[in-house]
Amino acid sequence: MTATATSSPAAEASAPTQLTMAGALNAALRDAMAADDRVIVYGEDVGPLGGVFRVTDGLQAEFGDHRIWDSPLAESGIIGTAVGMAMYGMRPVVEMQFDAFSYPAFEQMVSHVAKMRNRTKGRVTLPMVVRIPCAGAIGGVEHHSDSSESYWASTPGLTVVMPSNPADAYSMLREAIESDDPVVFMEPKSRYWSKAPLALPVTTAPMDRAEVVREGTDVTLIGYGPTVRTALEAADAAAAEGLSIEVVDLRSLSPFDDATVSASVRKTSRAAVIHEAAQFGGYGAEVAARVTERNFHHLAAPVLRIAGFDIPFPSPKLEEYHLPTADRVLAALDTWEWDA
Amino acid sequence: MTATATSSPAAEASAPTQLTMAGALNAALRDAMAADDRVIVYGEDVGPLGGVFRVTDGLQAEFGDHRIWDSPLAESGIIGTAVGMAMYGMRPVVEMQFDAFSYPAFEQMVSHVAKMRNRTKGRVTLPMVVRIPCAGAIGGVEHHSDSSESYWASTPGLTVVMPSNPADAYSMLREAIESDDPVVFMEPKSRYWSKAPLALPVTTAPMDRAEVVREGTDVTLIGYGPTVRTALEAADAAAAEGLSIEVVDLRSLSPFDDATVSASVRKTSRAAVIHEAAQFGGYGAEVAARVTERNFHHLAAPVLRIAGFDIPFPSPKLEEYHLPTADRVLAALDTWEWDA
Amino acid sequence: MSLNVEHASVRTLPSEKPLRLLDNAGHAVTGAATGGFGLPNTETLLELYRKMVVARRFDVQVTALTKQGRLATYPSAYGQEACEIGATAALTAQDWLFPTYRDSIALLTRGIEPADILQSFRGDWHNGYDQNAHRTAAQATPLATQALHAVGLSHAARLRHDSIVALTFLGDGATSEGDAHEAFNFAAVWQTPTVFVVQNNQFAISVPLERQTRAATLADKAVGYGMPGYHVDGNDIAAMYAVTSAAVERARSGGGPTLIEGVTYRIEAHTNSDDPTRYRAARDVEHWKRRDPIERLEKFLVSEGALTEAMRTEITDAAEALAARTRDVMTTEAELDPLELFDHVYGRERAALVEQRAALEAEIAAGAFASHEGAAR
Amino acid sequence: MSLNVEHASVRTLPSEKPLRLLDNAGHAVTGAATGGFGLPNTETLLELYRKMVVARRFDVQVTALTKQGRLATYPSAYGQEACEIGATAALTAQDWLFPTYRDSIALLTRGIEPADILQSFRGDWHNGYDQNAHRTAAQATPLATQALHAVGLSHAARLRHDSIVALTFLGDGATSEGDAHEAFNFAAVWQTPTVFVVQNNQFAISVPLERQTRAATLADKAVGYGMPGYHVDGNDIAAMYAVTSAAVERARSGGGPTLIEGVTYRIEAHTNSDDPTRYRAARDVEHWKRRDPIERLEKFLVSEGALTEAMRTEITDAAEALAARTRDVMTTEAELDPLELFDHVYGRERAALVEQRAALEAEIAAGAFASHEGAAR
Ligand SMILES: Cc1ncc(C[n+]2csc(CCOP(=O)(O)OP(=O)(O)O)c2C)c(N)n1
Ligand SMILES: Cc1ncc(C[n+]2csc(CCOP(=O)(O)OP(=O)(O)O)c2C)c(N)n1
Ligand SMILES: [Mg+2]
Ligand SMILES: [Mg+2]
Repeated sequence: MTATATSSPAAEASAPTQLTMAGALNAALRDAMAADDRVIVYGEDVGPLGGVFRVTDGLQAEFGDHRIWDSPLAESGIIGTAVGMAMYGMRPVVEMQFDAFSYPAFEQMVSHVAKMRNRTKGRVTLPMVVRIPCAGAIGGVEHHSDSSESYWASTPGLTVVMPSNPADAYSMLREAIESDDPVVFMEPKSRYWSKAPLALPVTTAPMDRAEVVREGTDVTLIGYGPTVRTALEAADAAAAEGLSIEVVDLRSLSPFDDATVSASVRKTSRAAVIHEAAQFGGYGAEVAARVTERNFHHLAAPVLRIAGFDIPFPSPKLEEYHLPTADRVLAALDTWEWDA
Repeated sequence: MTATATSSPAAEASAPTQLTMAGALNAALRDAMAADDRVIVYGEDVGPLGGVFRVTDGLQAEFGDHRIWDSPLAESGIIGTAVGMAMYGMRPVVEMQFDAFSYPAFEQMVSHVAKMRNRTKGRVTLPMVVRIPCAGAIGGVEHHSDSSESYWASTPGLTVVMPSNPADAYSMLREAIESDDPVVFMEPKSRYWSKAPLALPVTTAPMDRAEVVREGTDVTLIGYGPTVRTALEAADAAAAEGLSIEVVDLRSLSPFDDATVSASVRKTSRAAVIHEAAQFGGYGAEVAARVTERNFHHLAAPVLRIAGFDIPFPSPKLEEYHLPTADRVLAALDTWEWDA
Repeated sequence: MSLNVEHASVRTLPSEKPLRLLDNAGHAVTGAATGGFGLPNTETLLELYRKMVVARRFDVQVTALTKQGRLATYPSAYGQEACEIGATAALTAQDWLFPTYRDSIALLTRGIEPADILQSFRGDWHNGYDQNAHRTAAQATPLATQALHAVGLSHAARLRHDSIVALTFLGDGATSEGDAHEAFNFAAVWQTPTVFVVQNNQFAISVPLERQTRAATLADKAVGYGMPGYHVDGNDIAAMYAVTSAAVERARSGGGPTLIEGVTYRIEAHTNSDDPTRYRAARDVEHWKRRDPIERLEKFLVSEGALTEAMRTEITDAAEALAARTRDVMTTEAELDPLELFDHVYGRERAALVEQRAALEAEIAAGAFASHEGAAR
Repeated sequence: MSLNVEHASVRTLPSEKPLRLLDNAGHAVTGAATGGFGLPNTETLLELYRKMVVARRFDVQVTALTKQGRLATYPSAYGQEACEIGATAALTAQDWLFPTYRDSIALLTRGIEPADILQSFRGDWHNGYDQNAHRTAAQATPLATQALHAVGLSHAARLRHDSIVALTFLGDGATSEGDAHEAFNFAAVWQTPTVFVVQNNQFAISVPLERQTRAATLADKAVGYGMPGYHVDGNDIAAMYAVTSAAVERARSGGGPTLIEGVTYRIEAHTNSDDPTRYRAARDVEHWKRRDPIERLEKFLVSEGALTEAMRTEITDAAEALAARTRDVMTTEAELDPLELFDHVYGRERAALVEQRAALEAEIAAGAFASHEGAAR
């Protein structure tokens, strides 16, 4: 009953070239499909079109329509059939076109994808990846800029990761596909076109680890996905004013890498978390709560949250007012009693 | 186009009788239906059966099947049609049979119920109530004991309340039905059979207010729904040991009553929040984060979260290990550095 | 009214060949192919013709403005005018329309101003017209979700003995969503006055119909709900109007819902950000261009001598005037107030939003946003 | 294999009268009413009879144990034996079954032990049998969700040229859910080897069929997906077995999915916590008791001289033995290890769960739980 893997020789490392995050994800899918024929890809428009963000560009031509194909337009159907495929031993990688269009699949995600291993005492595992282009800042019209991460991250049984750069995008997607646990793989849309020089295949830190992407001594800024760049910009600007900011890229939202984050916070004694989603009940609440629980007596100030307002995501012309910026981050840090 | 209300003379206050929470909710629906014929009720098994928890018992016999009826078995259909009914000017009160069975309606809830007022610049409002019997501790089999509150509370545009006792159940449900905003009305199943002497109609505090239900000086315990009782039990036990615990019943999860909670925390300088849902990303994260943000320099210790484990809800025979108890609350308080 | 339903359910298969009243050459069709529907009168057809011409001009204008970067996105209905307008024109002003992002020209037909229709596509606000005044819901993006709203609203009206009808548009792709099924089923079980118009334009973005369904026709789905289904030539506005009008009348008189499939074609890309060369051949588009719904009716009206040169000129002028008005409003920037972001989330004031609003106001006053230098109110 | 589908789609309406091979008096039916299906051979019918008798005894036993408080809940299939077993027996051991909470006797038919079936209803763990060994998915509670799993698994098998079939049960109520629609559609578009068996037992908890659908038969839904649909007397196991076997064979040989509706009746309450006197008349139940599926086949087998007294005794003994075994396991408390709560959430170890596990272990060791005095491991 279980599908068996064919393996092809490991891809040779290529010379570094400039690659976008979309390109890195495309390469990761291609390499994963070449390495293991249990890896199959489907969703809306992933075939001839190559996905609305071109992440699956060229893959159907290369692997054929029994490895990657367009499904009917129904997200619960996509996730529900992927559960069955994974039960058989395939490794489906399915795409939800935008965060908000994953909501029809919510029941399959929460009641089955998240719970299958548990309810069957580990007898049935679901090696599947749900790719979700996420968040805003691309001028998307209504329903195209949601940040759904806290829905998934707060659901026990799901693993939720979000890369912030092309190298992680490649490495983490390969790792997610190889994982025996289902992974919600969130891709920040506004970073799809960000570039980095890459020699593939690249292996970065394990996907359940946070990474210190800039060292500093005064403040720890915690970001993920699109807000890592915001944090780095804030750190640059602050440096000019003599404030040394350490930036942590969470990479994994569930599990949370307490060790890395707490080590940083204990060093700086001040922390803030940045995300696009509304502040109330957003992922930053968990970050602030657990960082405080674990490091209270090391903290000189409350953990701040710089996040979207508690409103539905705005229309394109108003999103700039909603999204956290480096300026807003720096202004927030100013609210701390720095002499306390 | 807009349905107009008929009003009947205000119900006379009755002499106090022992009423369960289920009975109080039933009375609230009856009185609301009698007072305003725009109030209609539908869902699965709410008609002749009176709902699986009998909250709608007798209402179809009294008001007829054009005011309360059994819908086809489809939750997205129930919420989606209620949106249309509310657009027309009705005040639908619909039931999701259990938390986990609201998930098929997630898209309608998040993309429409929560956003309609905003996307139409306030031109279209949705005066509807979604009743959700919630949480565990009733020995329910798989999928019958979820705690879905953080999914709703973290969604801008929704109002989310949860009564902990029969009087609030009556008063808050009446208020929810009268609200022009959509309200997610969560009913803790394990409290359905809890009793209190009530003279109806009863009006308690506005539904967006938290209430101090027991005064104390050393610690603030924050609970909602089923965990208010847990907090009160812990307070009783602690009193015997000379620890004075103040208990806050949140009542409203969205909005959060910062004023009441912060006042309590500033008095006691220590706080803990209790809920059944998994800790990670649970509603307690928001409570801990915002209480800390707003009262950091008044806090002698980190805000603790006493919550379910980060696992899917267990089977009936194992739920007692998962659910927060007064003992577990007290043990958690012991982890604080009391002399700090 | 009791909600008890009688047991009769409709169990007739729609015709496999689409119903048609005018063929592609503009000749009136007779016999079985008409499904017994009669041609609308000339006055009506002239009015439909005018609406299509104006709508086409509007659509072309908006597509052009989108290419110039004046709109964030625009899903064109070029080629679908007969479906959009034939169905919409069958409603009275009291009835409700539940449209999708695709159906801007249906909104135009409802009398909504270009500036108000296009607010959302320009990115000013999610929706820009008065839903209640026009009895037209906000254009829906999450597929098939609005069909349930149509069912709910029309059922509420029925409960109130208010004899209005709700019509909703769905795409071929949207019929695959669970919400489409639930809407069809609720409508049929409750016998609501709802008309479902599936515009089968052959594609869901890039995905062709055969990857969406194996049914012989999308109208066949009606059988599974015990409601009448009609398979109609969606480029024949006479047929679309006649069949929809009958469905609206049946609904209005308590006869319950109807499912109508209009077979048509999306001539333009899905939206401006789409690249249809990746998934369909130019010659398929050409084939369908030769089945243009406007030309078809025009041929008929001309052959009947009903459409005079003077009329043509008048209609073209009206269309050009609308296009000019559309250009004008789209080239003037709207005054947007970012603080309004906080005003329509809840009816009841929330302290947290008051705080956040004040914070944004202070940022704007401090000049944080270039576009708002000193413009804070 | 290419996923390209040919355009032929099935467009035949199921017979409005349920297909039947044996009438209620146990007489073989001939002519059109059989839909061209032939009676299974006697050996097969005897085996089906045995399975039904054993299953009935099991079901009655479990209901009794539930009333004694030995189980948290039990959804009985009393009266539905022909559907449950006729359909299940059409599968080979290599095929997969995707059952619901209602289908415990189908699990029994797959050879799963009572103790393992009942673990979930007793409240020990969510599911208690080896899904892979028995090729039987965990019993699904969220309605219609498992149908998609069946479609996915069988499609995966097809991609691997593994000629297995997946069969899933759905209730009449579950057909209203969006997931049922999406499963039917995916199966039809992909032409997966899936058999959908709708057990129309007339009720969804308290809600009768006429509030669930207006379709003439639930099998009519098949037309909307272009797949074959069969409307079958669900209390005639000969018909259920014959129709399902044919569907399984068609699926196995690449002919795609089938929708089968078995018309039956839920004799017991929905579960032990239900009170059916609130919503249905005792005489309706009596009416259906007189259409008992076991008696029907028994009459036939007896009239054919195929069922001897010795066989009856042997079958009754086997049934009693199983009932006794069921009583035994249900009256012995299972050893439960609460620490296992943390063991199957993820494959990869999580620091937070290790911490929480240790905390619970310490609590148990400290005697926090009466049921575990000193029993921590
Ligand atoms: C629930 C949901 N899933 C996905 C999308 C993304 N999406 C927008 S339009 C579209 C194709 C819709 O096709 P169809 O229903 O045929 O309508 P058309 O665009 O052809 O008018 C998709 C997949 C969406 N809007 N909503
Ligand atoms: C998505 C979902 N909604 C609601 C329920 C609660 N529920 C359990 S069984 C049931 C009735 C199901 O009826 P039917 O599908 O006819 O199956 P039957 O119980 O008659 O076998 C309901 C409403 C559920 N399990 N899942
Ligand atoms: Mg389309
Ligand atoms: Mg049933």
